[in-house]
Amino acid sequence: MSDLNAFRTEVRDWMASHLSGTFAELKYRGGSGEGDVLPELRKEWERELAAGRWTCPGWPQEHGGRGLSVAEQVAFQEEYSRAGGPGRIGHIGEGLMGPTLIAFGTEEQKKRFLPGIRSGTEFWAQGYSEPSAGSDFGNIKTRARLDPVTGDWVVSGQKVWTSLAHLSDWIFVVARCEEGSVGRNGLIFLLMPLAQPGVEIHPIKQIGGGAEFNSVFFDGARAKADDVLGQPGDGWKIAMALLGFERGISTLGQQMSFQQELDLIVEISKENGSDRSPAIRQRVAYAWTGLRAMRYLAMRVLSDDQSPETRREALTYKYQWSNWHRDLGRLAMDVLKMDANVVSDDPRRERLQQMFLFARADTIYGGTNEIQLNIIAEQGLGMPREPRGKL
Amino acid sequence: MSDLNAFRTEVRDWMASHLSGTFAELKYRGGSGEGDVLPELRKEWERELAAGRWTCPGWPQEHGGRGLSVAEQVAFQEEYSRAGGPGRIGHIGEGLMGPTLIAFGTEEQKKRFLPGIRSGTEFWAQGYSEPSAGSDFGNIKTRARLDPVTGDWVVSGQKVWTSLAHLSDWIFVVARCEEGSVGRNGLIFLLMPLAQPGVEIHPIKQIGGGAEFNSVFFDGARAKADDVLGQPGDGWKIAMALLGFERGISTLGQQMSFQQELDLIVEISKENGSDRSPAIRQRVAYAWTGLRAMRYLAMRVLSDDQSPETRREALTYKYQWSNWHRDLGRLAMDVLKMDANVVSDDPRRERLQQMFLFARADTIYGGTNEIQLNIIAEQGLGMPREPRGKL
Amino acid sequence: MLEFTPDQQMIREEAQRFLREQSSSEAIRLIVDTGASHDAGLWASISRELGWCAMAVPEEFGGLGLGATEVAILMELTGARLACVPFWSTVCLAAPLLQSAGSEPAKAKYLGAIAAGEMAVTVAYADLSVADPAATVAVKALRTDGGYRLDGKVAQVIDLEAADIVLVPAALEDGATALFALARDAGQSVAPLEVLDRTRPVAALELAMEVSAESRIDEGCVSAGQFREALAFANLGLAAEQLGAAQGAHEVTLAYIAERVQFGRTIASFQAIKHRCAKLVVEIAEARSLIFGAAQGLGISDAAESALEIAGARVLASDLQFRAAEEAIQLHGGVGFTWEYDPHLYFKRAQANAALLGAREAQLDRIAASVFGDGGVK
Amino acid sequence: MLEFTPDQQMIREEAQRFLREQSSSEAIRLIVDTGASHDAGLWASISRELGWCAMAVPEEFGGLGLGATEVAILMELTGARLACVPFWSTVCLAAPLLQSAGSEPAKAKYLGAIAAGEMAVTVAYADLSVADPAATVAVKALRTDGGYRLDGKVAQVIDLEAADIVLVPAALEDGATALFALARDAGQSVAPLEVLDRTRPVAALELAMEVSAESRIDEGCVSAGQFREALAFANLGLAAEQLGAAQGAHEVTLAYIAERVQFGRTIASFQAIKHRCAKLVVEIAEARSLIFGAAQGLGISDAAESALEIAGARVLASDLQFRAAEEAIQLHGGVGFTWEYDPHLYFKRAQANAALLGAREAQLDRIAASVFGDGGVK
Repeated sequence: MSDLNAFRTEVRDWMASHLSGTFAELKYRGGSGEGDVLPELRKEWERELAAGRWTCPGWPQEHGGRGLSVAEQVAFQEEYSRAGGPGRIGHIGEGLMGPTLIAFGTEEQKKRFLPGIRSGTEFWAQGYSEPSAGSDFGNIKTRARLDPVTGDWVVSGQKVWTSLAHLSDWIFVVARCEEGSVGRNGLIFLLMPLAQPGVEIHPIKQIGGGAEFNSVFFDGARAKADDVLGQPGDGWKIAMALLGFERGISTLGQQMSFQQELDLIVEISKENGSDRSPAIRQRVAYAWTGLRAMRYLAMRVLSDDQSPETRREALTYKYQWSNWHRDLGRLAMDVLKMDANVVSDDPRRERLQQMFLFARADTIYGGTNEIQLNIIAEQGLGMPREPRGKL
Repeated sequence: MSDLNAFRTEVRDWMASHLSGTFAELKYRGGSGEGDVLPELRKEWERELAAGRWTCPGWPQEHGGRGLSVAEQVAFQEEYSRAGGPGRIGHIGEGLMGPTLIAFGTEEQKKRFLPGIRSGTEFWAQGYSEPSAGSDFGNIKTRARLDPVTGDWVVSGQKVWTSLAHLSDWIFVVARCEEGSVGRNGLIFLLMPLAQPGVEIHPIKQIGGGAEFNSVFFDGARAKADDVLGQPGDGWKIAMALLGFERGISTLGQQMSFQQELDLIVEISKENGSDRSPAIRQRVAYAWTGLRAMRYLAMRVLSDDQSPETRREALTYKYQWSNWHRDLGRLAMDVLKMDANVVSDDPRRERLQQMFLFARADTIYGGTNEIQLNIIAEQGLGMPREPRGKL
Repeated sequence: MLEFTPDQQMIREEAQRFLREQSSSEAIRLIVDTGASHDAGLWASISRELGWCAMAVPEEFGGLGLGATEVAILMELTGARLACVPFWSTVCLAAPLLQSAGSEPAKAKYLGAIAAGEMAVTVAYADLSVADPAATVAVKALRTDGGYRLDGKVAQVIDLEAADIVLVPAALEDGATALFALARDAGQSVAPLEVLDRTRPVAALELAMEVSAESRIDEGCVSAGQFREALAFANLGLAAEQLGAAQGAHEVTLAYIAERVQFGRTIASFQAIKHRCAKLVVEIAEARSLIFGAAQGLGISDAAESALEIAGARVLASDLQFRAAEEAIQLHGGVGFTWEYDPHLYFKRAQANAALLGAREAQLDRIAASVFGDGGVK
Repeated sequence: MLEFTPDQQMIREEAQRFLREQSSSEAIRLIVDTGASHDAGLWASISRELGWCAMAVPEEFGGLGLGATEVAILMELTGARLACVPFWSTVCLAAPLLQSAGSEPAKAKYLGAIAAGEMAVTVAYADLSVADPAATVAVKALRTDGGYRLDGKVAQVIDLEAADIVLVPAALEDGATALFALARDAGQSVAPLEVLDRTRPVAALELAMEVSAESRIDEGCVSAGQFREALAFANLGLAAEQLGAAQGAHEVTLAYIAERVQFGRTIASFQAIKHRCAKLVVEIAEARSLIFGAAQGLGISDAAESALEIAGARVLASDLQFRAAEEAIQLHGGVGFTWEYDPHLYFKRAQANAALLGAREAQLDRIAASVFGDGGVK
């Protein structure tokens, strides 16, 4: 316990001395709906983190990480968020691509890609969703054709909802490599540079005016033979493993940012008198309760607990945080009353407005509410599967 | 308008002078969850109503009714309820069987059955639901076999949720008369006396302790050849028409009784201090709002309005009142606090407790919430039909 | 019973057809993306050619002398298409105030111009977020030789840029409230605000100016009762707009999910989705019934009773509008939160509307005060 | 992180197995239909053979010295089966009060007997419906020569008939609160009440009697803080019971709809039903996490913080229990509201529990007072 406290102090001190000067501007930025703000400074910040060995702290030491325990990683995330650490542009590389490479990559691939992620010099985007596939991952239509001369894979198709593609260097792409294959079969997992002919990136303007997401069009773009992860046909298996890495330690850091939002709401409500409304008070108390419950649920999920209750209830985490957050957005606006509608240069209001709007995406991306409930019912409760149609 | 006021006065005066003496005990009784209380006195009350020509006031004059307009029928229902008029044991005869006989019966059938309904001397029960059919009306399994000698129909099977069968003289039964028929085809609509060999009535004890509903077992019971309504095979058509009569004028009377319940809740909350709770106040105000909205919806539905909005929204009425009522039950209990759990001889508390419990049935019988939502989605919005399974 | 007359039905059908053509998604986006104050062409058609602004103006002032029901019908339909016109501000906010508190010459002048479709008018209430926006006044009126000196700042005035005239309630030295009508070209400071709901512009108004005695248009100060009467109409119109916007968002959603395929089926074929859509119909039915029931009774039934019904209608309509808009985003899936698709426009309007003229809690408090007969508990 | 120890896991599994066998639907109905005060055989097994009552009693008094987590585990499981035993009253309501406010001899005597499984104890709080039931005292204690004279009436005492001892908080002449322990055979007037939730009997208690000085068992009056400490435990136990009852109702429902066929499909195959069942899992996950998180922190974390978490747990658990029970009735369809099927038992318990020790609003008020740091707004 005291070691952990010492560790927390270390993180706190580092953040206090480094998230200052030119970086001070980044405090609390780059969160919900702000994925694309201040990109250059945030990339610099990634290098600053790397210099302090605070990128990828959960990775094994052999790959440049610190090999932190789960409890230490949680502590890091919490202190990072508490200090106002900005949204991480390197998140996909650090949290998804890295662990996947470590699990499935060849030695050569690890050597080529891990250092760029760790040093904050190469940024990754993900190429999962497609326009006609939505949450239906088995319906992927992007094709990868083997060029028999070079051994390269030639890719054509479209990916959507690739976050920060326009700020990234590499993208991993799940594509169909066997002509005529359907569903989970015949998929390949490719690592592709974004800066090449045949790749076009179109930002998607969002509800809040920002453009964190993109459509990425592939028209004869190439992945080198060496840049296949696993074997052709392993795409589904690798993609599923990678999705598993998504539920992780970062949730507790996210909760710190939720707590900050709740604190802001309380602060503003005291200023504008909303704190005298019984209904607002009850809603704030209910939000506090939900956040506390989420915290303990995350702690259960991060434990090694293999009880049927915990395994089943772990399935609810995405649904819980996203819907809690969505409700918080509405509460924030109700506290702001008519000011909610007006853009101002009060950064607190701006943050809550962006949060309110972007939280609408929380219940959609990464598996919609509806998909989550299907999963809970089918995998958690063993209820009958939803039949697939024939359209 | 002034004619209607005069009519209201007439009803009010009649109720005041007749719902007194021995009948005073019936005031406000026989409502939600109390369908089976004080049966003999309530049958006498039916005859008292009949003597005043207040049974079947909406029937045509030629059949013994008063031929009242819709507005007058509404006024009657409202004044009846306002005066504390008890739940009507004759309801199924007056509201369902009578109109169906008038629409589908032969002259001879009308002559035989309508007078008993009108005079409050013959009471009817309905035989729709079956244990394995539930809301699935096409799945009826009760069989009717023609006795070639007598021309009678010999009935075997089981009906459930037949309200007040143990207090009734006759029952109408939808049964399968064509061997091997499925779904809507091959059904017959039979009128059968309950007091005969081969009919057994088992009361079903309910959540509140009462037994308004019954299971009725048929084992070789008989319907006379003359007691088939329409032709063999018309069962579905007649049953559907009869269900249509269920949504009717009586809803506005029901709303008066809802208003009384809401008034009781307000009264008790002032006595026990719940009226100082902001949450209770908001919920009471919300209940008031919902009741007002229901009132105007009923008025739209009772109009001749054929606009697509009104036709679609008419489908929501059952869902609306039953869920509103269910919520009201919970509100009543929250107002009573710990007293909600304790049976007392305060008739107000008793009424609210029975209402709370029995309102749980409101969202189930006569088409569950789930069926109602299917109907609204499919018939009201034209969304795809729910596929039938093969179990 | 409760149904539209054949005339009302006709008004409804024609307005619906007109708005579907003229206030299309493309037309709205032109306003949203350029930051224009309103769709001037659409407004000209509505006010001048179709005479919608004349609907509830008494015949003596050149109006049609129809009632709240006709206005609610039109508000519902403009809401359904998020029509970018100063219709609510002119017809529901300003005209009823002129009617209840204006002097006879002012009525003749301004109601006449409104009825003729020649004038957009708004009201600069100090705080539109509360159930009684007339309870506080942000502008002071000081009598001068030639008229009055007006000083003050109003944080948010709806449709201010589009308005030809702004009505300003102002506190006289004795505390009574006077009403001024100021032409929009007469030297006020108007600061358009950047708002989330770009379909209904808002601006701040700052006054530090001398105005003529003729600018004052009330008939011997405005009473709380006169404000209340005017605001009942504004609330009713807003509730109808909310109903319409909910219906509009729902229709956009139904059309999308009937086409969009997931897992080899249309989204509309999933029962959980069907039930949620059906529940919206239930809420629409409730809100519509109460709104048009209240509209039919307004001015006929007891005024206090009508006000409660309208308060209830606002609660139902605000809940409904938000839910319909949030379901629109959710059921559109990935494209639901993009700028390109329409759900976010409905969503932002839903949030903005819910905060107007008393949020949910305040409306329910009013009803509770009456139902409990205790004037509200503090 | 947060998980059960292997010992806790074992306690849980064994208790679950035991209760499934011993507190079957048939066993419960025997109590419900006969009006017995409790299931004496089950209580004997639980208290004497299995030693569940010893769980949280300190070792010095013959207990196992385990903590809130073990008790919450057992409360969850007794809740799941609606076990008709005075377990909550003895272990969560009375024992913690003895522990926090009892004199050393009283602790030795009563906690010892509880731990040994020889005694059921309850507390006669004046009003169990409020968040602070110790704020009012219904019984007066007048000092007499030989001891005290107790006078007063307590409207509802839970498990009074089943209890061997009832603890009575009583007001002394100087306004301080003393605590008396009365054997149940000593001439109080006990009036069993007819209640809707027959799985947990309630009786009224009337006192007009002389008691010995030894009956008084507090260590120099009971402070508000001592009551608070005891009541935190009672609330936590109740929340765990509510969670369990929700889980129990949900399991009954899932089993039914997996078998019951409508329109040629099991009810469980309808997506709208699946989603509603899944949402219950979400709520169960929330409540369980907060309950066991709070249990693990109780006595370790800051007491005020723990009390808030427990208040929040009660809110989640009350909402959850009601929803699970109401869905049980609804999804059972026609048989859901019959006496014969179990959903109504869960439903009545849900209503009764929600009213205990502070309803939803009161719990949230407490949390708000802390979050806003203003001690509550009146």
